[in-house]
Amino acid sequence: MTVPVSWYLLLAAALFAIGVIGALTRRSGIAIFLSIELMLNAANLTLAAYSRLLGDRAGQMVVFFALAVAAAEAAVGLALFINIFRLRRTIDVNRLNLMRW
Amino acid sequence: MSPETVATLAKIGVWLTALLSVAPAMLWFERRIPAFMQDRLGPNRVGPLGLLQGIADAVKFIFKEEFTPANADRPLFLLAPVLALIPALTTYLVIPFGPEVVIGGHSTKLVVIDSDSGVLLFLALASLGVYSLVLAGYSSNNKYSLMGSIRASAQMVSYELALTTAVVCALIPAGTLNLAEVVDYQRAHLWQAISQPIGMLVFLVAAFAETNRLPFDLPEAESELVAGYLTEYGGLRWAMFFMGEYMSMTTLSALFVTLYFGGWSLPFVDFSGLSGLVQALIGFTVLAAKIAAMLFLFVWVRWTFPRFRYDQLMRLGWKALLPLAVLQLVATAALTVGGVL
Amino acid sequence: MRPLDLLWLIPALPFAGAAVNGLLLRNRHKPLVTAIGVGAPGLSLVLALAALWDYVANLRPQPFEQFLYAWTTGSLAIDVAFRVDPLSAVMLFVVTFVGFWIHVYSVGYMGHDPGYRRFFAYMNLFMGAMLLLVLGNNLLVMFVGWEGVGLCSYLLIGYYFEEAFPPFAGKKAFVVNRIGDFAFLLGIFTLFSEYGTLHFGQLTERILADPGAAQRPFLLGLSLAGFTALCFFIGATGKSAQIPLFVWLPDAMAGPTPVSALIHAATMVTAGVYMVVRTNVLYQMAPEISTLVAVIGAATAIVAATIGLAQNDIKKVLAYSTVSQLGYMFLAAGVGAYVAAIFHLATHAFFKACLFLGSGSVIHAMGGEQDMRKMGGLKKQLPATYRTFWISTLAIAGIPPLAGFFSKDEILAGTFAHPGALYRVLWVVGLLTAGLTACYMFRAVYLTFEGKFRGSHEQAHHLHESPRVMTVPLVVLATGAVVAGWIGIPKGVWETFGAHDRNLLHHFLSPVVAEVHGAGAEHGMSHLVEWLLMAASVAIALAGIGIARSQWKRRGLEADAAFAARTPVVQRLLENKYWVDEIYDRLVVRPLAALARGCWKIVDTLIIDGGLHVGAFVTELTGDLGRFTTTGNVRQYALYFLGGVVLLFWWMVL
Amino acid sequence: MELAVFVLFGLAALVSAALVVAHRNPVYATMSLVVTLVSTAVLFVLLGSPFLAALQILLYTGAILVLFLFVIMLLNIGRERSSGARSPAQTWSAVILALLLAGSLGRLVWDAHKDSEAPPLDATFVSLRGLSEQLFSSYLLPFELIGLLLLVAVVAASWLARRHEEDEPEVAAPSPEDRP
Amino acid sequence: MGGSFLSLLLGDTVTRLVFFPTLAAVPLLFMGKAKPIAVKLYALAVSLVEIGLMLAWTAAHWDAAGLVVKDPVLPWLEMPSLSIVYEVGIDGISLPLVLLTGLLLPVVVLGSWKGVDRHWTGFTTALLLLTTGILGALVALDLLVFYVFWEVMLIPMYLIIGIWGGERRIYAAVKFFLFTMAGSLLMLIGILWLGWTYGRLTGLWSFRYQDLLRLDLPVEQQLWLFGAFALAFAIKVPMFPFHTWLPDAHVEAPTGGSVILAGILLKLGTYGFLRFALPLFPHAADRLAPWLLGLAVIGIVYGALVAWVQPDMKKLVAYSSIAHLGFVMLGILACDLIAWQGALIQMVNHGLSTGALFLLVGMLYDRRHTKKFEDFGGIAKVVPWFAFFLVFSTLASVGLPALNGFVGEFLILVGAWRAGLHLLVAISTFGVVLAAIYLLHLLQKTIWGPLTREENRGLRDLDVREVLALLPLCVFMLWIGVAPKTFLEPSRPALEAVLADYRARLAQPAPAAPGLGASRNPAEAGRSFLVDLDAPDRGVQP
Repeated sequence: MTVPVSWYLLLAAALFAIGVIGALTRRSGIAIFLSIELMLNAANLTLAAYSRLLGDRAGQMVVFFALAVAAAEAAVGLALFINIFRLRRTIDVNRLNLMRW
Repeated sequence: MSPETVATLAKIGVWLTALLSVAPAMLWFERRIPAFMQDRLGPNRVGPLGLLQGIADAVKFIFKEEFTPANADRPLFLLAPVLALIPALTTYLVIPFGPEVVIGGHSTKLVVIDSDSGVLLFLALASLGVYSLVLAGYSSNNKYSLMGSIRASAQMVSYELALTTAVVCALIPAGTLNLAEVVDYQRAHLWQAISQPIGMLVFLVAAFAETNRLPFDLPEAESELVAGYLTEYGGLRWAMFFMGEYMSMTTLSALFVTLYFGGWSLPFVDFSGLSGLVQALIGFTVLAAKIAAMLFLFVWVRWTFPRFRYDQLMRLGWKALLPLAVLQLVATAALTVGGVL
Repeated sequence: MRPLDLLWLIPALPFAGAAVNGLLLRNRHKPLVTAIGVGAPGLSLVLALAALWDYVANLRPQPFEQFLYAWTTGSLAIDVAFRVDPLSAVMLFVVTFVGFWIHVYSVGYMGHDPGYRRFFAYMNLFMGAMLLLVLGNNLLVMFVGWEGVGLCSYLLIGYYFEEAFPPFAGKKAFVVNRIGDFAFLLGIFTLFSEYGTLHFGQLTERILADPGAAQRPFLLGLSLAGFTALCFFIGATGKSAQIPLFVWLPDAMAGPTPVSALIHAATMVTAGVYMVVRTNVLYQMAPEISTLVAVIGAATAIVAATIGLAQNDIKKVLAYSTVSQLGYMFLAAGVGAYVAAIFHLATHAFFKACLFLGSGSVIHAMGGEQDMRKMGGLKKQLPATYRTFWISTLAIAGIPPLAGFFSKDEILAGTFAHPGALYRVLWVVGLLTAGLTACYMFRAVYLTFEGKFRGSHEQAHHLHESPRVMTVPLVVLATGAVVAGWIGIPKGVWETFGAHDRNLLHHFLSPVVAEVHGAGAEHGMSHLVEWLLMAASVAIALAGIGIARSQWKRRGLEADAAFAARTPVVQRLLENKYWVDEIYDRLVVRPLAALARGCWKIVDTLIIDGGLHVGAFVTELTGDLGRFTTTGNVRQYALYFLGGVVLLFWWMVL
Repeated sequence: MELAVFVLFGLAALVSAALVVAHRNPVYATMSLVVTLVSTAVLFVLLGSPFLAALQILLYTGAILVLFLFVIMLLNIGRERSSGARSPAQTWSAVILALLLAGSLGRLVWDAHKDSEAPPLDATFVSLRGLSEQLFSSYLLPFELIGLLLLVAVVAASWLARRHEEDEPEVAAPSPEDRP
Repeated sequence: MGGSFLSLLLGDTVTRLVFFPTLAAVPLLFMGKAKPIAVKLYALAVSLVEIGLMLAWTAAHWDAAGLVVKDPVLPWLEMPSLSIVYEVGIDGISLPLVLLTGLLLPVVVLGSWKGVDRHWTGFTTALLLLTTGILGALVALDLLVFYVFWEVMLIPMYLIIGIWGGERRIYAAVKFFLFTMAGSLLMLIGILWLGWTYGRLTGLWSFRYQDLLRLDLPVEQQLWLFGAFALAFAIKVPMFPFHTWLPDAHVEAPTGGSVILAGILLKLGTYGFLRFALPLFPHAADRLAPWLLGLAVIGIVYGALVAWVQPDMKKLVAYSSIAHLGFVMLGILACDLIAWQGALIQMVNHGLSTGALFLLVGMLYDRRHTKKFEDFGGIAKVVPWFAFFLVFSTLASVGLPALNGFVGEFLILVGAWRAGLHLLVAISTFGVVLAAIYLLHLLQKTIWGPLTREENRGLRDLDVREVLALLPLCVFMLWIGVAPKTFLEPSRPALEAVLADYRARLAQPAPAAPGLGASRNPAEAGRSFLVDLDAPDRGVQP
């Protein structure tokens, strides 16, 4: 039997929520980054699901682009982390509070 | 069980036996061929011409003691070798070894997964190979391992680009991602080895790098880092890496020949008249022969060239291969659009 | 073309000289500097004489006006124009004549001064300004000159600017003058806003046209005329060093002696008198102010005279005597004897200039020493100086037939003739002053020239008569001090000898003094009284001289000592000039400074900026409070963000 | 069949996702993310786009996550020290909010698509050719832009990550005012 | 009408005068690497060209009977119900200040030659933009345009103080910025309100000066609006309680900045009163005049007193500006023709003499890097030319007759006295005395007396550049003082017109509700920008 698309959507929502939690609770920058990727992935899943539901490929397109963007974002983000680590010897976001005050 | 399932299982079976037998065979090759090249004997005790040497080694591996270094990250340490096998055991799924044949009244294509994103799948699964190295290096809690794996991952990621680009070049004329169709294209026209030599060369070199073979075996360069990410491994686990390496060599070679040397087909001859089973047999044999040649090449190169320095390696990858590949890409695209290919 | 058409050149030349000397030439061009510095006023003297001759000969008594250009137009139309009428004619002569000779004198006196060029530049500038003041045909041009001479006096008093005191004295002079000018300006404003013109002639006409308007109450309970007159008079007290603003003049002696002679004796300080006489119509319409003028004048005269009695610095003596003589002039103006005022102004210009120059030559000889206690018995070494000085002293003392006698006598007569008991008192004061004058002047003469030398040896060797270039002017001015009075021999004298009135000055100046009916006009008194008055003044003068002779001729300084011993209080009082400076300092300067500091430190810094900073602080505080939400912790921001998302979600979707 | 696969990989995704969030060791977290992504890839296949699946694995697992691991090793980041500024308030409010979000999202989805049926998978929808044709026709511009973006990203990343001599390790955290 | 902005820019127009500096600033963007000297010369050249343009323009449009020249109006933002136009013009009121700006520009460049030791490109750019802002604000005839330029002035000045200033420059710059901003924002509200009211009455929003002049507002509204405008202007002037930004700004600003600030920026406050605040809200102005007059006079005395006790030359001069501008305000608020003429000329005078004083102080500062009195004294012997110029400028500032200062003060005071403000005039005149006190104090402490500091013995006298910077100022000081007619006449007709209009509007009572006032007699009002001669009645449906 086939699976109703709404399940996919629910799954995606759940993944997203998990990602949110991770992003908000973890202190290691990398971990947060991972969680964000997770959320991104959840979003992708949603898109794919909807494109399936609507029988329209637009969703897949967006996912495709999202993946590419994610690649770019990861590259830059990690480079930033390397820099930060070089400067501050940590990527614990609690200690990266130059923006404070 | 539906005939489809049977067919699929059969194909997988064929592949697996082939691949699993590659490793011991290579053990023998790797000893005998250089010996031959360097005009010495090589192993010749176990069995005739030392043919059984492989078996012996295998047995030895199995019975060797498994030890885990102190403070190693045990789960990952154990996971790494397993991961090494994954790409090896999956990528072949998309390699065709024969035309669509009729066997026992059932028509089937001689490829496990006949997907029109086959090559993508191949590349995707192949790319997973990195993890084993990375994790191995990381989990061994050993600086050589770590360096080795860092080198390995960097090397593989960067050569993947060149490789992929080359692959794309090879796909453009056929206008498909389905390898079977690529083969058909080459049967219809000519081997792409001729039509796009640069791409072929790039792929070849990249393949060497991807499989960490000399002259690109920096990750396990004895002289610098004992054995790279393999340092802490022994026995069966090491064997797994070993097998993984040879298998991926094999699959890559398979892809290579499929893309550039007409895969299972032979030029100027047509077996379509023969019975399905025979066709399958011939196709597979041809493919195997071509792969074997490739493997020979691997060994040959290994004993011929000196090892690169790491920076040279990187420079080669980024500044030579990638541009060349792109060049090929543009050229091919232009030619294809121009209708030449 | 007639000489009068060159009128504008008379002030222009000195200005040009000042410009050339000041800006173009260098110190090394000394001869050229001299040529220009003396030549310019010399030329203007020639021109002035020519112009005067032309005027007197041809169109007296009508005023001659020369329009140069419009300073402003529109509803405030003021021209830059000159006016020659009897009054300005007299002034013109005095200024150019005395001025020129003092310039000549300076060539010698300042000969070795490094700032020679600068000195002449200033002097010429002064001449120009003074002539502007004198010739201006309206209050504005006059005011320009007025301030101009003030500036020059500032610069010249502070001429030795490398010492500490002179610049300070200059500043004092300028500021005190400014206080006067403040009133002067108000007067000008009033006249303009009431009569719409500043032109002397028009003003007089318009005021006379409608005396009622001038009499109507205006400000401070004074009539319009009264207010204006008061303003002008205050201005005059500043410029002419009258009570209460006389304090600057003695300090002004810090300048070189020729400056004291020219500016602080002969010309500038008399500008106040000139102004009062110029605007006499107002004073005639405001008797109360005239009375004030008279009283102030008398008071100044006597006070200054008394102070002069106790001074030891020869220039200080002369300075106070100047103040006191100016007091005389104002007394005259106050009692309506404007001609007498001008008369005395003129004569005084001669003998006081001469006196100053004489003192200058003494100081020159003494190598800069000004203290009479160090002098004595100089008549042998400085015969010429001695004689001229002596003559001038006689003149100022009021010994007939020298200049001072006639002018002073006329003033006293005018005062006596004026109805009212107060004026009798004033007359007595004047008389006493005359005596005192004679007394302290001769004290000076004796201390300086008689007795034996009290200075140091090198001074003794250094002593010498001044060069020609300095003595000639002395002689000239001394001559002036002798003859200047003869132009104003009173009517009575002529008539007693059966001759008809040849009081030239009176006839000459009479058109200037406006006929305001009701105001005290020409005093009619019998010749007997006149003679008696003369006798009185001569007598008291002689008395003064006698006292001086008895006291200081032989005893010299002991006299002072004895005097001090007898009346220490008076002595100290006089020596310290009644502590006027100190009083002003306490009463005005310091409170003002304190106020200023208060404004700065308290109002500005504390209140205004303080308030601002409080505001700023409050803002900052709120900011700080807000800051606690921005911990710089990314996760918290993300949390806010998430909260926002959820809220939005509920608000928009669910 | 499909249901089984969905449940299997769905659960795998959820569990591994939870691991990603929960695990203190970045390497494990990354590995679990790999699992999540792969399972998602499978789900993509179920959703009829093997292309995306392949791409997902190729890009994400094959490249991006390797990059992660690479960085983790390079910086040799150990497990998060549980000490330091722990902020339960932060954590809990985060969890609650996240759950709220998930809940509301779920509710929304459920209300919307409780019983909406997906059209049957047809070859054209799945076929890569159609996809690519669309991609290179109507989505050409975004495609090019993405290419540009990647280029920029590469340049930026390589510039950022290169060693700057001037700011070689300063162990002391520099205060904001002393760096311009 | 018609014509594009570009055509305006190229033609012989006011716009060109305004925007030439900005254009000239463009090449500076590419001169980042150029040698300072090159940039300096460039700046000098530009400023000379600018003044040349101005003179050419003036010569071309000169009209003894007062000139009123307007550029074609350009639509800036045209909507069905809203029209913001770019409209600029010069009349007798703005002409003197425009020319003064032009005169001061090269002077400032020369004066900053050494004082500004870094980022000359930046400095020049800021300077040129500032000039554009000033000129724009002076010639703007649309209140929004005016506001824009008004704010444009702010930033470069802020930068000039904040970047090239002294030790506490940041404090000073921020103070300056906040003060001015606070005022101008209120003004913006006022402007918007006016435009809105006009829109309500005619169905077409407009911010054109000449349109808004036709508004007749109830007294209460006038009071509020006048308050808003007056605050902005009073802060700029600055009048008494709002003045504390000035000393700080001056003390910290570089020489050039001070010159511009004192020379022109402050004048925009007084100009604003004359051009906008009074004509737009006559009744309110009349109602509030006593208070403002009081503040003005307080300012005169207060500034003088405080200046007297300053330990720092620049601060002294700064406070003296407060006093001088108090005179200007007195003149403006006296609402008497003579007083207005005096005020106008006094604006110029202050620009000249105070500018010169700041230059001189700056020159001392360049040599000794201090402005404190205690570090000087008796330097006249060492630097005679410096002494000469200092005395000259000081006397001009004191208001010595035959120098410019006197003319202004005299006219103002006469006018004010004629207007019946006897007490205030008396007090202000006393302020003149105080002026003498503090300025002579300045001379006393710096150049007269014995040489107090050894290090001053080696002081360099002025060099050619510095003399060149000072000379034009001094020439004009003398010229204005000796023959003010030349400078008074051109602006008289405009002032007469504005004053007559002001009186006329004051004569008729303010309406209960906003309305459009009676049209003016063009012949009279045409002598300034009181009425739009091109479009007598612009889309009005009463």
